Amino acid sequence: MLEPEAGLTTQPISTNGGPRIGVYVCHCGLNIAGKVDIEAVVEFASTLPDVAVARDYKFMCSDPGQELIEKDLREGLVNRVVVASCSPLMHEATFRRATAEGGQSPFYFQMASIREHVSWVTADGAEATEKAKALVAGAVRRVALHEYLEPRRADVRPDVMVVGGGIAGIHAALTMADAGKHVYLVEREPTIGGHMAKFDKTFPTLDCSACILTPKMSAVRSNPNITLWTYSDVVGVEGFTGDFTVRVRHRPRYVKADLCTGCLECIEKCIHKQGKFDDEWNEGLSKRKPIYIPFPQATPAVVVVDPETCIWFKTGKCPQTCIEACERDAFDFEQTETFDEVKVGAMVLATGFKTFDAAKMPEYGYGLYPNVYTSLEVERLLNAAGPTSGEVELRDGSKPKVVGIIHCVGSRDAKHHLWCSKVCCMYSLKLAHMVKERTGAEVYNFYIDMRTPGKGYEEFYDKILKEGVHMVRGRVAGVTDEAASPEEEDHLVIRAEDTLIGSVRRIPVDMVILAVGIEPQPDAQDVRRLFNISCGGEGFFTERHPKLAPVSTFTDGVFLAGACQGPKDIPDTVAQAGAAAAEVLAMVDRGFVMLEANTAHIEDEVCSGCKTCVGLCPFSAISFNEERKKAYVNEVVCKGCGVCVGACPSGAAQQHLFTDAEIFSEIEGVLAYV
Amino acid sequence: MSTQRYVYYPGCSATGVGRGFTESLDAVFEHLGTGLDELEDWNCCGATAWPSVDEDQAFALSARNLALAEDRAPDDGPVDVLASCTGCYRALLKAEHVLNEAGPKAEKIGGALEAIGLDYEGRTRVRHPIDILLNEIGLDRIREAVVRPLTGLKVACYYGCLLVRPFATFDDQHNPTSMDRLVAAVGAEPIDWPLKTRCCGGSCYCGGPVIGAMPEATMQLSYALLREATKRGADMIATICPLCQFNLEGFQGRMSKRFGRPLDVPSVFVSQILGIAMGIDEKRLGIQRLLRWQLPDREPVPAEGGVHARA
Amino acid sequence: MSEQAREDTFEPRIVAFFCNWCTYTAADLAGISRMQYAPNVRVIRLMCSGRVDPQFVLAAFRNGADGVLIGGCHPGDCHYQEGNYNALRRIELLKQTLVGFGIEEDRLRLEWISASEGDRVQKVCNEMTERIRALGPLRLTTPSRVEAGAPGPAHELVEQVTS
Amino acid sequence: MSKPKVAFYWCASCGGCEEAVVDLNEVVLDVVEAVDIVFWPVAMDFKVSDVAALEDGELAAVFINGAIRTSEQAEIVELLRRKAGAVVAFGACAWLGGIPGLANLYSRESILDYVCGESPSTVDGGGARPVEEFDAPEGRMRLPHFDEDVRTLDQVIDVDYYLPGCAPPAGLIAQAVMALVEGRLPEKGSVLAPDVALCAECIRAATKPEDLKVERFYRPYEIVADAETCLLAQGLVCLGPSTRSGCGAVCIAANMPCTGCMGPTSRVIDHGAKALAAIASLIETRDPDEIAVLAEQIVDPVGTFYRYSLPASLLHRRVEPAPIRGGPAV
Repeated sequence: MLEPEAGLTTQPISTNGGPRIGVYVCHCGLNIAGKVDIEAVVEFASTLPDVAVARDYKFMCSDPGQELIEKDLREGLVNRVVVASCSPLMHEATFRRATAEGGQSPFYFQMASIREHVSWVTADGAEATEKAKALVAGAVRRVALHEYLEPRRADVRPDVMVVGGGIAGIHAALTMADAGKHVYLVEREPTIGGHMAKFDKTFPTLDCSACILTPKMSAVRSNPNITLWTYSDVVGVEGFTGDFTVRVRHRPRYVKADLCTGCLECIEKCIHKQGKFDDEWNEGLSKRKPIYIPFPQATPAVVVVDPETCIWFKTGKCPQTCIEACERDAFDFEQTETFDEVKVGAMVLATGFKTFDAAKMPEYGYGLYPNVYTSLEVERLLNAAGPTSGEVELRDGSKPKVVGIIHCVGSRDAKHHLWCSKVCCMYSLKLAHMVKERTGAEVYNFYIDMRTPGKGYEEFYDKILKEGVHMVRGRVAGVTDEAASPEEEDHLVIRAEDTLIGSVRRIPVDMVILAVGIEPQPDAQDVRRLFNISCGGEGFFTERHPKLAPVSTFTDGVFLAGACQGPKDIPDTVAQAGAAAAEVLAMVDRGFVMLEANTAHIEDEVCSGCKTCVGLCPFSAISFNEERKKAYVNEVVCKGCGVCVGACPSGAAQQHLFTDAEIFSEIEGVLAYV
Repeated sequence: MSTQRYVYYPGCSATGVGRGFTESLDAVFEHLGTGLDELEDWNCCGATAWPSVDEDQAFALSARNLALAEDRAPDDGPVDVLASCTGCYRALLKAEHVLNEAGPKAEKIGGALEAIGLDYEGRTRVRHPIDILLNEIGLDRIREAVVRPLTGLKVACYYGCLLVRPFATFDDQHNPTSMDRLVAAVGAEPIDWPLKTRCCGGSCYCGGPVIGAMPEATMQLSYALLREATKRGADMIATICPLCQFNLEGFQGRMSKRFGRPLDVPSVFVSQILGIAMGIDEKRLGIQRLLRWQLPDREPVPAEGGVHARA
Repeated sequence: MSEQAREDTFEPRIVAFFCNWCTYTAADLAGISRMQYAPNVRVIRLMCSGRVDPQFVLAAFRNGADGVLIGGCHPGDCHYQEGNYNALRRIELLKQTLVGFGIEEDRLRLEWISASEGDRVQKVCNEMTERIRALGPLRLTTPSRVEAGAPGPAHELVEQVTS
Repeated sequence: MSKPKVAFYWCASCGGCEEAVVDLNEVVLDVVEAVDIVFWPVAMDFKVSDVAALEDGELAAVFINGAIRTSEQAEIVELLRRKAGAVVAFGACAWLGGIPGLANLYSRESILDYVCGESPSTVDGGGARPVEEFDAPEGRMRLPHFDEDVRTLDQVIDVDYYLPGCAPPAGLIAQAVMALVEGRLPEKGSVLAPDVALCAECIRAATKPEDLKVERFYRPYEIVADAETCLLAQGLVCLGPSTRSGCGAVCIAANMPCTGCMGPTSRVIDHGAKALAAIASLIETRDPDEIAVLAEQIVDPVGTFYRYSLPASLLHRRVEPAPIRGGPAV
């Protein structure tokens, strides 16, 4: 047995005698009780040292369950609490609150996870019960040593930041700005608008995308509470919830944004008479000049010079007709990157998504056959402001007579992405309708399953069916230009199994549209690290809880909106952006946040001044006092990892809630009895 | 230069009807400074129709070959086992997967091996010779070995069904390009065509499109390949499977009659093409066994400045 | 229970130290996904694998653990930026030290398991349990005040004098 | 008033602790003046029977150095325990096991095999073993039993105080003795040395960088260490940060790294583990292979980190390999 030395134990346990621990074992309905013998665990717990009472209840997290704890505390029966139930990541806050309601420090509490770590993962009931006992014993032994701690509070700065200027970021920014908060909206591209600005119509109502989006974009521009930084990205995040310091880099446009009026005269006068370079905004379907504006309603309406293609940057020899054309003298070819550092209380990440790269499925011929398009390209073709002014044309300028739309490209595919991208069925129906309307073509949709849950979605599907769009249920095997019959000559042929009629079909078409799925941004991992949040295995940002905290992250003060968290259509994205804004407002308006108590500290008299801890702290929270030859932890900066504690060679560094003595006791507890 | 020699599993087809494949591979590997050592005492790979009758027995046949090959490893390290016929390649590879996934199947097969005094530890790596040519020997060494660049020769590379199915170990499952890169390295021009991995009908003929089980289906399938290849100007079809080679070569006359389109296009092993470009004697490459063999009238452009014609 | 009987019914006991952000969350995910695994692993939650003090590992062995598992975030993914690298350094040195103590290397395992890798928790716990089962119980001896030493001459002398 | 009676005894030790008492120089005279030494086998001819004849508790204090390895040592310290008011574990061996404690890296059998057979100085390697009991012309002879392990003093008897060091520094001895004589008794279980690590009194402490990172560890013979810079900063494994002060950092003054003889501070349970944690923290690289290379530069990590504390450590001794079991290796 380990007897911690006198110095290891913490402060006196309570003013009225030693620890009296209450153990509360939760049934969680049958989630725990269906596997673990609750009665046996309660009986076992009552035999453990310092346990005053052991009880069980159907749902400890319910009001009556919490009341059990509060009553025992109020009546002085117990002064420390162990709840054996679900994971602390689920309900630790709930039971800490109950402990505080009962009149004790909320940190006289410890949780044993006998659901996630026991009943849900153990096949055998008897083994599960034994494991539950061990975890309860660990918690009991440790809570006896918990020290009195005051919850820590930190002020929340009033300003907020939104990263990403798609519809999610725009909506979140406007909501918060309307509530009077100052919002920094950071967008990587030269304009806000995101994917939605590229669409022609939106399903299922067929609203014009630009008609509903551009008013919001101009509202962003004109809102005095919003500082809009486009062509900019976040390069550094420091601090913690309520007090983040964010470093933003502004890439040079070579045009002074405050002087440019968006008259576009300079583009007209560029030495390049014609567009020559792939226009990113039109998915490369048209050409732009080295000086350009993404699209007419771009916000801000400020031109950008692309140094990769501009003759001046490449050769230093150009008459610079653009400069001549500018009446406001807005050009500055000497511009370099600039940086801003702002302090904000909370942030919304709305960094969006990327579409699946169709070239990864060579069987569909994207990049091989010119008339195979991605859905995003067709969105641009359909868009009146797009490369063909809204005409659906093949590469040779002709109109397609037969069009095939292949669903689930990259989605629901073990070789690519397992997930359903959620929007493709609906946008494919929309594209089918639009293409048919614009060209009169026969349209075939090839689908695995039709997924149309949502208000008005199934009705939309019904409408498209009635319009005579062909629906073929089956995964497409390939797209080929091999003609097996005269009618296939000079066509693309889609080969698919039609599972509804039970045969393999070859359907000659003029145009193939690949309904590419939604995937995380390629730099999602970098962004995740920057903001210290996590990603699921697929790369979308992970929410704190899939049901109950869908816009929060594991890093307090960082919230999520839109498709960066997972595939979403526009209504869901806007709803989530509103929710994220509401969470931020709740935090900022309250003005403070509660911080974890688990910071490190150094016991002054024991510290030898060896400095082992100083260099280890990733947050520079430890400083060394040269005069006193002692190290000192700034607990406001400390984030509570405990690395210094693990390393301190004389046990002088300790971590609240994770002291050496507490952990030794927990080790002993999980092993000593069972 | 590596002097590594590889364990080679020939199988029945590549020593029988398709022996030109083994001969040409042998010659080409030798020429490139490495070599193939035929696995001693090899037996049937268990492909054919056997897996449909008794899968475990079929796996056990492959497993014996793998166990024998493992003994050939110089030490306790991994050993590459080369199988040229893609039927054998697939059969051995699948058996390897089954054996490496501990489970009742692996146990049963292990028991069968034990009964004949063999043991399989999982050290084999079943690979196809073109994987070795491309990824171990490398295109640079192949380019260096060329003395007769096949400039102007248009080749339809036909991969067949099994090289990339169900396991695509070194090439793209839907658009394989390994053979294309090899023929390009010897100066020929691989044509783009969409039927690289479409079935030739080999699996339903077993005796040819005339006397096989489903002659009509086989004819249809083979014909589609020949038609598409010739339509796109191929002078030659390069294959990597004795069954494909034979199937595409053997019945062109009948198909011409049946479908009313003249067909006369050589179907050869890719290793024969490589060997010709390297100046290896036609006999060593088994060229005489082919029904058709002609390089196009277009005279190859002579090598310039000795870049290809090595001194 | 005799030593032999204990070995015959041997169930490994493994103490795991999981970091709050990745591996503990992954274990929760394994739970939510109802992935069944060996019940032999008892998890102690720390905020970071960098908090693991080599004393904890030894204390676990001393208190009867047959194996110790440490789970942290993947390199580069630490919630505290650097903590897992510190764990890596300590555990590597500790492993080399344990060799000197005659403790098999496999009894101490450090794994990087991200929050999304519930299946990895299942796999690692099962593997570790089976590995420790194969190794058998860790036979630590306890220094005891009643040592088995037979009474010697001094003892007799003392008895004579005091009687 | 009679002077308080004290005793000194040695167990598994080198004799250095006895030297340390003698090294008190003139101070020893003050001690002798103040106390009546009734038992000190290394210096005075008293017999165990003399001790046994004392009343229980009659000795004010006994100072025991050395670890416990034989039945004789155990019996005598048990006897002294009965007779003494206060037992002081004197020196690293008595407190933590010390250098003799490193014998716990070997089994009793392998030690006897070596000593009685394999060692170069054994001429008759016939595997003769000490016989614990045999008949001789003088009568029946008995030898002490050689125990399985080396134990610390408090693993055998209750210990009141600990005097650290190999050997304990003269100043600490004098302070301790005088405190006991004058009845200024500290809390039971105290270690009679400052409860703060050596860096606190190391004159080189100021030269240690705050973010010290080591790219290579050296053994003392491999480099000529700069005489003024922190030895850790020069890549030498110095246990100063994890070892109690009170010695005056004399080894460092001699340009040698601290090897940890003063033992851990009170908040540390396992000296070696904590020393290891602190040393590992200095490693610069994040690459697992490079970390392994650095770890290997610390030759004999058990001997390095547990040089004086193996029997007192959590693991206590080397684990005997388990018998080979059936079952598949995973």
